[in-house]
Amino acid sequence: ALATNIFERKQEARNPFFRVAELTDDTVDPAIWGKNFPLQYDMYLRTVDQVRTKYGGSEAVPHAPTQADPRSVVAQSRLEEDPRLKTMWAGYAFSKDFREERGHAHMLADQTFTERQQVTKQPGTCLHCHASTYNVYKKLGDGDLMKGFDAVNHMTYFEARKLTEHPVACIDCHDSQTLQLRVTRPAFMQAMARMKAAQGVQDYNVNRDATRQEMRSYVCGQCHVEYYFKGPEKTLTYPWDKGLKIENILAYYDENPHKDWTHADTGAPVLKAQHPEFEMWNQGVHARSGVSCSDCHMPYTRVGAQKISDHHVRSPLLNINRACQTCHHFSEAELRARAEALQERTFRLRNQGLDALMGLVNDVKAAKAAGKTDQDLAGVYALQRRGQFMLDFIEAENSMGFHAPEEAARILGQATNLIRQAQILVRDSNFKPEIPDALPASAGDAHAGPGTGGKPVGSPAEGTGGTAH
Amino acid sequence: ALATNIFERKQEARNPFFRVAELTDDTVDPAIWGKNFPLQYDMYLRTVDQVRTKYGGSEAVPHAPTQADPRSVVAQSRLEEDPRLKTMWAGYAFSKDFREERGHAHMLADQTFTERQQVTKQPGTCLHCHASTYNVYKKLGDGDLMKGFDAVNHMTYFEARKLTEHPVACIDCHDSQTLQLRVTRPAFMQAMARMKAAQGVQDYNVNRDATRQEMRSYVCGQCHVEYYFKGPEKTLTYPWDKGLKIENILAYYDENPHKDWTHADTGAPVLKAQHPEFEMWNQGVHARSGVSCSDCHMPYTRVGAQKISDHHVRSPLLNINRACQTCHHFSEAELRARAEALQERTFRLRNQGLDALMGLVNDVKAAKAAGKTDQDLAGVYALQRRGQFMLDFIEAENSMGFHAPEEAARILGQATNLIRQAQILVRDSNFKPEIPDALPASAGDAHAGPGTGGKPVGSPAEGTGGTAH
Amino acid sequence: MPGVSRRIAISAVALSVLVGAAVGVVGFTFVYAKGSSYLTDDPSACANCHVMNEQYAGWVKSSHHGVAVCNDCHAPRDFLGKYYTKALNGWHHSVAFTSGDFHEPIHIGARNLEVTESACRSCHQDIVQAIEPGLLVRVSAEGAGGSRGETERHGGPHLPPGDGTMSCVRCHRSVGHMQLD
Ligand code: HEC
Ligand code: HEC
Ligand code: HEC
Ligand code: HEC
Ligand code: HEC
Ligand code: HEC
Ligand code: HEC
Ligand code: HEC
Ligand code: HEC
Ligand code: HEC
Ligand code: HEC
Ligand code: HEC
Ligand code: HEC
Ligand code: HEC
Ligand SMILES: [Ca+2]
Ligand SMILES: [Ca+2]
Repeated sequence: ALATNIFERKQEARNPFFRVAELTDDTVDPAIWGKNFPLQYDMYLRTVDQVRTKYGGSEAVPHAPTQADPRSVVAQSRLEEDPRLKTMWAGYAFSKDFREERGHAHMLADQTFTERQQVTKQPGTCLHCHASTYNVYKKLGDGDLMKGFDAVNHMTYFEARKLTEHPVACIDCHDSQTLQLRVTRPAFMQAMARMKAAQGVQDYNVNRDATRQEMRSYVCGQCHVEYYFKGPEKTLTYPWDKGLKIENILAYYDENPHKDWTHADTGAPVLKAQHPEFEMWNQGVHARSGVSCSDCHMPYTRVGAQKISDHHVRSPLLNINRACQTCHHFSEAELRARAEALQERTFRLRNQGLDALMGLVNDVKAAKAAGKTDQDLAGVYALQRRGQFMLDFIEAENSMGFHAPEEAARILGQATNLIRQAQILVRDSNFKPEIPDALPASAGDAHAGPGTGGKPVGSPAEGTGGTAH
Repeated sequence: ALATNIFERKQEARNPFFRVAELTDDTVDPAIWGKNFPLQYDMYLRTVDQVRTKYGGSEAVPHAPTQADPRSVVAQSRLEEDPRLKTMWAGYAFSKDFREERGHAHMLADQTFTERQQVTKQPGTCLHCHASTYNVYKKLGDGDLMKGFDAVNHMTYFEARKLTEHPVACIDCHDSQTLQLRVTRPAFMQAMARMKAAQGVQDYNVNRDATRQEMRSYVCGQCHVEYYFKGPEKTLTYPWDKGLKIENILAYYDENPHKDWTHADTGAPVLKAQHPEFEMWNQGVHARSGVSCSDCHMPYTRVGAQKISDHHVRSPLLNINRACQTCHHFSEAELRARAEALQERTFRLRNQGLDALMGLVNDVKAAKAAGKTDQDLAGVYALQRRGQFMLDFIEAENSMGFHAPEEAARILGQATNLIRQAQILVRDSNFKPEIPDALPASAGDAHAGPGTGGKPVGSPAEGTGGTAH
Repeated sequence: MPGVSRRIAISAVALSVLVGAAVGVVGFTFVYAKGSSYLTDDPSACANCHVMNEQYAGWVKSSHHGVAVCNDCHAPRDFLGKYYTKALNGWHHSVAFTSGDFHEPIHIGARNLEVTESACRSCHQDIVQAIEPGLLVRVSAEGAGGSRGETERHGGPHLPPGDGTMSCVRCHRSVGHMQLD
């Protein structure tokens, strides 16, 4: 048995996969891809699993299926866990239903059946990040992704919904012939091109110009980002024209006036922040060191003699030995403790920010009851808008600060400062608030492009950037 | 010539130190030690140098010698650089003179001639950290350090000043026979023993129980710490009975009521924080990874065929290749940029905190002018006391956040929250402030003892802590 | 811990096979897996096992590529120790590899790290002499004539701890294997 085992391993090592099925650029169904790549496919299927970590993962909560929502299991409600969130989002669909996110297998169902669909009419645009849409765009655009994207954006959600049946699938991340990574999402391609242009790089084409290591994050950055629907066409847009830092994004929303909704309790025109994992990761020391999303969320895993990428995308804290210990030579318990110590600090600052916001909302309600008008409160609204967006930015980011701990703490520290000042201003219209130094929009990012800064000394050149010494 | 050269080097290497002078436990003068250890001595002398970094080092500012202050060169005035500090310390000696600290060679002169000596009568206690006092204590205590320490504490500064003529010297850090590190400062020995006792370790004796790696930080932790003068005896005390975190220290000052002074503009009973490098380092990821002060501030340096500790103690950012690059394989420029990115975030949060404090001071002045009494303002004072101490803690810490970036950001974020709430409370006595969750004092430190947490997997056992796997 | 017991079980089975003189099969395993590679100093012999590939690749990029092979750092200097360590490691690794049951990523254990640490010291004797307090004790006591008594009278605050040596790998983790850290 010993001998056979070694023999098998040697075989495996030499012959990583067998071409059983014919794959083309139109093969959407991952089960067909799975015939050639059964290991990746099996792992991919496991994204249905739900396991909780201290601040992440998700919990499987039983749900009695109804006509409107046939799911028998959902993730825990964040609104029930922390009712302050309802007040933050008062008047917006998020205050009706907002849950912890879970694995990729659920993305299409969770979007279809969220109660948010029942309280607002959503556009087809939504599908960009919750389904396998590459082939939908290609087909509707007659081979032109951008045209197909426009077409879907113009549909209603439920019209568009009929065109797709899979969550993100192999074809959305891979070329069918080479299995190389590729970006398939129009909003990301356009946003990157605009940002690069502002940095002086003309005509940037992510699929042509990005390195392999960059692609290992860009495929995720297609969806795990802050976004809004621009104009009447509801074009899905990432507000990165000035860079990825929060100050750049706030400057963008100042120049392209936009509000997501009017706060029901205060009347302020406010913004909702959504899952800026890509933006925050980019401000952290891991991105600076060239560590990609896939390095932690899809770490190499030995299966027999092969090393493959773990397609069970999930919290790295459920898989510390592969996700972290390749780089960090500390015990699992110690690494978990380090991550949680960073998260706990973020959590405390988030909580103080939310407390401040609750105070402000009550103050404004009282002021309005006492006769203050929207005009009297314009200054207060401006502070609420900026402060609340900064707070929500970290609240919405799903790593509880881990992706860039000091940046998360800085943003939360400044958010609280803004909100508390709004509370002063409600009481004292002579008060002169200080807006913590908004970066000049031109300052852009700390480093030229996501994940390229700071190569190790003597690392082999990889297309971009030389070795400084 | 080549052959001789190599021969000489081998000789040097095999017999690195020649015993030229006889050293005893009473040899204070470093020049005598320097006969046996000329390389270390030469480097030690270079701590007179002054070079500025973005947030540290120091600048050599010419000074016209006077009778009261014969120094011809001083460091830049921090009060001139940032006049907000004068307001923070209004009514306290620090508002008269506070300069950037510089190298060890200057410590005795800088303490003797600071203008702070002219506005307050200081006790002999001060010398504990600014001079070679081991032999002074030993002599006055007839061999008993603690007794000698008490005796000096009871003197006036200028009486005690006559007993010593050197800044910190070889004998203060080293045993004269073995050159081993040792702790010679009573306040540190006592504070560590009290803290360890609270953690359940009885009868802790730092010179007996600490590992060599711990000693490489403890020798610095004797002076680079928060302190106060306790009781009428002016006993130098480090407030660590409950642990090293700021919440532990605040809890200590609550239980052992103490104020450093009464704020001149507001009337609040406030505390001054001083250089808590040891405490903050202890909250950072470097301490957790077992990286000591000496590793960065006295990195090994090759001199001829020997490798010795750089006794030119200074900013590591002036020596990045030795101080950082053995562990971090990134270019110097990149490492500097990383450190400065962390420092810049801290600096921004510090600035918003100081701005808030300036606002509060003005608010309280106005309220008093309008007739508010100390009693009316008791709640405001409590918030000022806590918030200002937290702000000053990071301001006084000399790495601009580098030693523990997220912790620095957390503290500053919470400090601003407290100060802004004080501003609300001045205006609205019905306002109910939220004190960001003060740690239960029992929570103690993130890890059992400074610098012991998180040994690398498979690191050789070193007395404390096993290898988790 | 099912993992551990499985490993012990396999180990036991393997042993009994050995003892039971089923030499043919084991011999085959040993030869086929190039078990004899343990007896040479050739680094590519280690890399025979694909699980050693990463370390091999790291070694190729490392500063010591030209000056030290695996065994210079991972086997003790003396002949007996060398073959004892090799036998022990060889046996461990074969069992671990075959059962596929070991912690990944592989991290060096305390015992092997001590072997490596003493390898550093042995090659770099000259340059690191100055930083070890033990040595300082010796030098100053040797030259000092009567000063040892002096020390005892004045009582240095503490005696040099036996284990007070400096770990090289704490700072020079990547001399043998260049890596991102
Ligand atoms: C250095 C490792 C690392 C990198 C690189 C990284 N992450 Fe994470 N990520 C984490 C950790 C740790 C958490 C916290 C998980 C938890 O709390 O359970 C996390 C959390 C998340 C979560 C929430 C997961 C959950 O369990 O709820 C998402 C989504 C996420 N990351 C996406 C990304 C994306 C997209 C990128 C790249 C733009 C990225 N991450 C880069 C380590 C990393
Ligand atoms: C730019 C990409 C993107 C777009 C566009 C997008 N989502 Fe999502 N959505 C995500 C990501 C990434 C997550 C997981 C992270 C999270 O929950 O924060 C998510 C999570 C969710 C969840 C599960 C968590 C929760 O909020 O309860 C729901 C439901 C959801 N989205 C609905 C929608 C709806 C409805 C729309 C359209 C209005 C939409 N999404 C548009 C990327 C997107
Ligand atoms: C097509 C859009 C899309 C792409 C591409 C995408 N994600 Fe997601 N991701 C989502 C959505 C939507 C969810 C939330 C699903 C839900 O809650 O139903 C999600 C959830 C997650 C989670 C949360 C799992 C949990 O247990 O909480 C992680 C982690 C994650 N994604 C990481 C990644 C990484 C890493 C990549 C790239 C390798 C990536 N995602 C690519 C849309 C995407
Ligand atoms: C959310 C993005 C995403 C999806 C969906 C996805 N993959 Fe991957 N896949 C990756 C990434 C990232 C890599 C690493 C590629 C690299 O480093 O070049 C990868 C690598 C691979 C590889 C190369 C070997 C390896 O494991 O590293 C194969 C084969 C593969 N995937 C097959 C599949 C199959 C089959 C599916 C569908 C069942 C699938 N992938 C779905 C992101 C994805
Ligand atoms: C591919 C390599 C790589 C992976 C994978 C990786 N890290 Fe890191 N990590 C780094 C580098 C590089 C740094 C920057 C410091 C340095 O140069 O050592 C770092 C820094 C850190 C820090 C210190 C940052 C701070 O803000 O205090 C922590 C904590 C950390 N990592 C935890 C983790 C955890 C937990 C995981 C797994 C979820 C992980 N890392 C995965 C390479 C990695
Ligand atoms: C990982 C490296 C590292 C460790 C460990 C470390 N420091 Fe520092 N220290 C720094 C850096 C970097 C700075 C910022 C220097 C600057 O801004 O020029 C600094 C600044 C300082 C300063 C101000 C220096 C100046 O130039 O003005 C002092 C004093 C200091 N540290 C003392 C300590 C003490 C005491 C310890 C241990 C308790 C310690 N440090 C541990 C890296 C370190
Ligand atoms: C617990 C140790 C300790 C004690 C006691 C102490 N100092 Fe210091 N002192 C330091 C350290 C460490 C520095 C350098 C770090 C800094 O400046 O923040 C310093 C710096 C200084 C400086 C130069 C920077 C400045 O503040 O202008 C002066 C002057 C000074 N001390 C005066 C005094 C006086 C006067 C006393 C007594 C009231 C005193 N010190 C007591 C440790 C101490
Ligand atoms: C006896 C008390 C004492 C001890 C022990 C001590 N320091 Fe200091 N240190 C000081 C004082 C006082 C100053 C400020 C001197 C001045 O400004 O005149 C200072 C200044 C410094 C500076 C600032 C240099 C600059 O250019 O700004 C650094 C860095 C530093 N010390 C690090 C250390 C380290 C590392 C150790 C341990 C190896 C240590 N110190 C041990 C009292 C001490
Ligand atoms: C502020 C503390 C401090 C002072 C003052 C000091 N040293 Fe050191 N010295 C150290 C530290 C820390 C080490 C490293 C010790 C270790 O790791 O065991 C060291 C190491 C040494 C060593 C061992 C070899 C080496 O370089 O690592 C010698 C010899 C030495 N010092 C001589 C001196 C002499 C001579 C003086 C006075 C001119 C002096 N020291 C002053 C802190 C100090
Ligand atoms: C003896 C080893 C050692 C030395 C010397 C050292 N570091 Fe580190 N550094 C570490 C370790 C270990 C970590 C934690 C992350 C990890 O495990 O890689 C770390 C983390 C960091 C981080 C990430 C922390 C964060 O909060 O983002 C930065 C930045 C950093 N170091 C910069 C420096 C600089 C600058 C110096 C020199 C002044 C330095 N380090 C000296 C070992 C060291
Ligand atoms: C110059 C010394 C040196 C040489 C040559 C060397 N190693 Fe290592 N090796 C080390 C050190 C040091 C470590 C511990 C690394 C750590 O703790 O991160 C190590 C660790 C390892 C590990 C455990 C993995 C880990 O990261 O802990 C393996 C396996 C290994 N070496 C195999 C080899 C092989 C195979 C070769 C030859 C191709 C080799 N080594 C050559 C010094 C060396
Ligand atoms: C039969 C396959 C195989 C061969 C050949 C092999 N190794 Fe290993 N090695 C392994 C496995 C499997 C492990 C992990 C064992 C464990 O963690 O218990 C390992 C672990 C190690 C470790 C870390 C062990 C520890 O626990 O400290 C070192 C060091 C090492 N190998 C060095 C070498 C050297 C040097 C050679 C060549 C002389 C070599 N290996 C040849 C399979 C092999
Ligand atoms: C077989 C002998 C040998 C062994 C074993 C060995 N080295 Fe070396 N090492 C050398 C030689 C030869 C050089 C290059 C010549 C020189 O400058 O001395 C060198 C260079 C170095 C350098 C300078 C180059 C660099 O990488 O920065 C360091 C540091 C070093 N060794 C540390 C170590 C450590 C730590 C270990 C143990 C893990 C070790 N060495 C094991 C022979 C060895
Ligand atoms: C606290 C960190 C640290 C520890 C522990 C350490 N070193 Fe070093 N070592 C350094 C630094 C920093 C240098 C670079 C000195 C220079 O460039 O002047 C160095 C240089 C060297 C060099 C010479 C490189 C050259 O330029 O030729 C060798 C060899 C070496 N170390 C071996 C060792 C050995 C063997 C040990 C264990 C006994 C060890 N080191 C322990 C930090 C350390
Ligand atoms: Ca989740
Ligand atoms: Ca300084």
